[in-house]
Amino acid sequence: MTDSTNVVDDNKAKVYGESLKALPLDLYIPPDALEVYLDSFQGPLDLLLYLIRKNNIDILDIPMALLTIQYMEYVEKMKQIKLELAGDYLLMSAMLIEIKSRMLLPPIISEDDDDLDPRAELVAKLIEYELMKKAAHDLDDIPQIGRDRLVAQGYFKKIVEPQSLPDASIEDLFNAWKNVVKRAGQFESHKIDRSELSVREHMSLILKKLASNELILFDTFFDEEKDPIPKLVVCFLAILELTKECLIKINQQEPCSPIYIQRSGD
Amino acid sequence: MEQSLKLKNTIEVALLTSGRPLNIDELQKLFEERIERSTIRMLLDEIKSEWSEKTMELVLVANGYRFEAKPIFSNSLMRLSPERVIKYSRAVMEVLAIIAYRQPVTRGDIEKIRGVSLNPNALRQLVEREWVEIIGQKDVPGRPSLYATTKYFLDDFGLKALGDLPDIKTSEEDIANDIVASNLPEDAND
Amino acid sequence: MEQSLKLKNTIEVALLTSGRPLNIDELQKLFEERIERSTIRMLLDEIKSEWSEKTMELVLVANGYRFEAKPIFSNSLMRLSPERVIKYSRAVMEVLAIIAYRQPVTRGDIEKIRGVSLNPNALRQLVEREWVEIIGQKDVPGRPSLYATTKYFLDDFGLKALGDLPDIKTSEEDIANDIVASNLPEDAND
Repeated sequence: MTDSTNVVDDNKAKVYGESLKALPLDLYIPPDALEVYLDSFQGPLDLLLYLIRKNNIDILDIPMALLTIQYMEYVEKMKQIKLELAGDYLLMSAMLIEIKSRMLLPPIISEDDDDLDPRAELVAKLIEYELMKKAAHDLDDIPQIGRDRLVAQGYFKKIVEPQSLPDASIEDLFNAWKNVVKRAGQFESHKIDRSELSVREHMSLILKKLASNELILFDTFFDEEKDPIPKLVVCFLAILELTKECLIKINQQEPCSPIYIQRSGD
Repeated sequence: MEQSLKLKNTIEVALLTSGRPLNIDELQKLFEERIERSTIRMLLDEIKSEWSEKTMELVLVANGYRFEAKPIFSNSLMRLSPERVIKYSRAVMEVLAIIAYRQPVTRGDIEKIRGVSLNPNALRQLVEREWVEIIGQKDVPGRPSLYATTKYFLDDFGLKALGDLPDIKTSEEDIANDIVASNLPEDAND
Repeated sequence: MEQSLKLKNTIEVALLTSGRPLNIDELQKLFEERIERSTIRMLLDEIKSEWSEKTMELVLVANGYRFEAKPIFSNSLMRLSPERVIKYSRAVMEVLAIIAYRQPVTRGDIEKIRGVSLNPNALRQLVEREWVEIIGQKDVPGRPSLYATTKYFLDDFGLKALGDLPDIKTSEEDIANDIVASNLPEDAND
């Protein structure tokens, strides 16, 4: 890849002791192809791995100046074509510059030898990501059911049961609820009694009723002649609760005019 | 002859794996080269007669051909059939319980109560079973769907109203007693 | 003899219609009378060898036995309904690989390894496909969900256990050499 180069002015960057005199030619891609090309990188690590390969860089001895320059070039190109540039790319720029500048400082004597090379963390990341890229590739090569292989699924006539029973009993349901409450560790706040359940049921019923109409007259939710008092109370509580949870709005143009109920947001 | 066997086998394997009936037009798509409809029909006849003494039979239904288990196996197969064997997972039952006791709730509400993100399958199973339905959207960013239980839920659990659901008590002792006694519907008609 | 043929045929027809792997416990349920596991195993062997010259093959995967179309038919079968074939993006496959090889992992772990924030769609696709599930929460602030692969993942990739996953190199130097030695991927050249 070193043959496909053209000269650049800035020759401060060194690769294995040799000045970098050129930027790779393949940075110059026809504009229409560029977007697709740059968009195909999975992220900053993917881009870095690409640059490392392209320059035949030893990953255990990364020339930070070179890598940073090239990385910035690509990121600049991505910005220019207004690619939806993830913040992750910019974050990586900052990290590269930071590593580069730390390498310019005289080495600090430390008891912990592992911390000496500022590049260590980046290298570890690159290697782990490379491993996972490989793994993804290998995984994709395995024949998959539905994509490469199919399983026998002949038909058979089901014998229709005269009466199908529910697959779950009310005990199951109650126990499931107890588990939830127990795990949540919030007995107090989840205490449900029957009257509250009736309210909840009416909340659902009222919302269902409101689904088809925009505005419904408040009074139509109450049938004072037919409904027993407890039901009227429950219905009223349901409306209050729905209002409190911001699920419905109660409207009245002026005092004593009709009251309307509607779903909030419609 | 070799070629014809290859065609026949390809048709057979397509019918065994497709999971739905296949018509002649579709079977033609199996092959790069154009195969006459009459050829395919002839091969289907051969497959049908070859299987006549075996476990499955090739049947022509409205939408095409399919392999069906012979009726003598129905009883055995029903013993395996998911409708009867599969029970709802703990996760699904918990989601149902949350919807029943806390309705109307959003997916986010359910996740908050359970403390885990929700496998979409759980809700799908309940909606497919028609125990749960979407009754609207909550007016918050993202307009999440609101879930509630259906009439079928009440029917299938033998409830007249949600108020008939078991009452949950405040004290943990009562819960413990309840689990032992599990006296459910009697006292629920007030 | 007659009896044994009936058992064998019942097992065969169950496997040809089930659409998912069946294990020995499930196959035992096919019969009212108790059939020894060893008997079922023997019958499975017979079925396997009887089909060896035919269109399908009996395969043992993580969740049990299933009939698969022989690989030589794959191309033809995929021609039948190409729109039903789900292909996942590179991003989704990377997320799957990280979960498979590094499980259990949190969303944050995945983001750290890939170096980019995760499109929630990638995880959702894998959960929808039932290749990945939440198995708990990590005991750190925020209690993030822990993801792991499912048994269906093993089944769909024809693996008996996670240990059957392709071996990836673990030594840093190997990878380092690899990165230098290997040429650029073809698709990155123009």
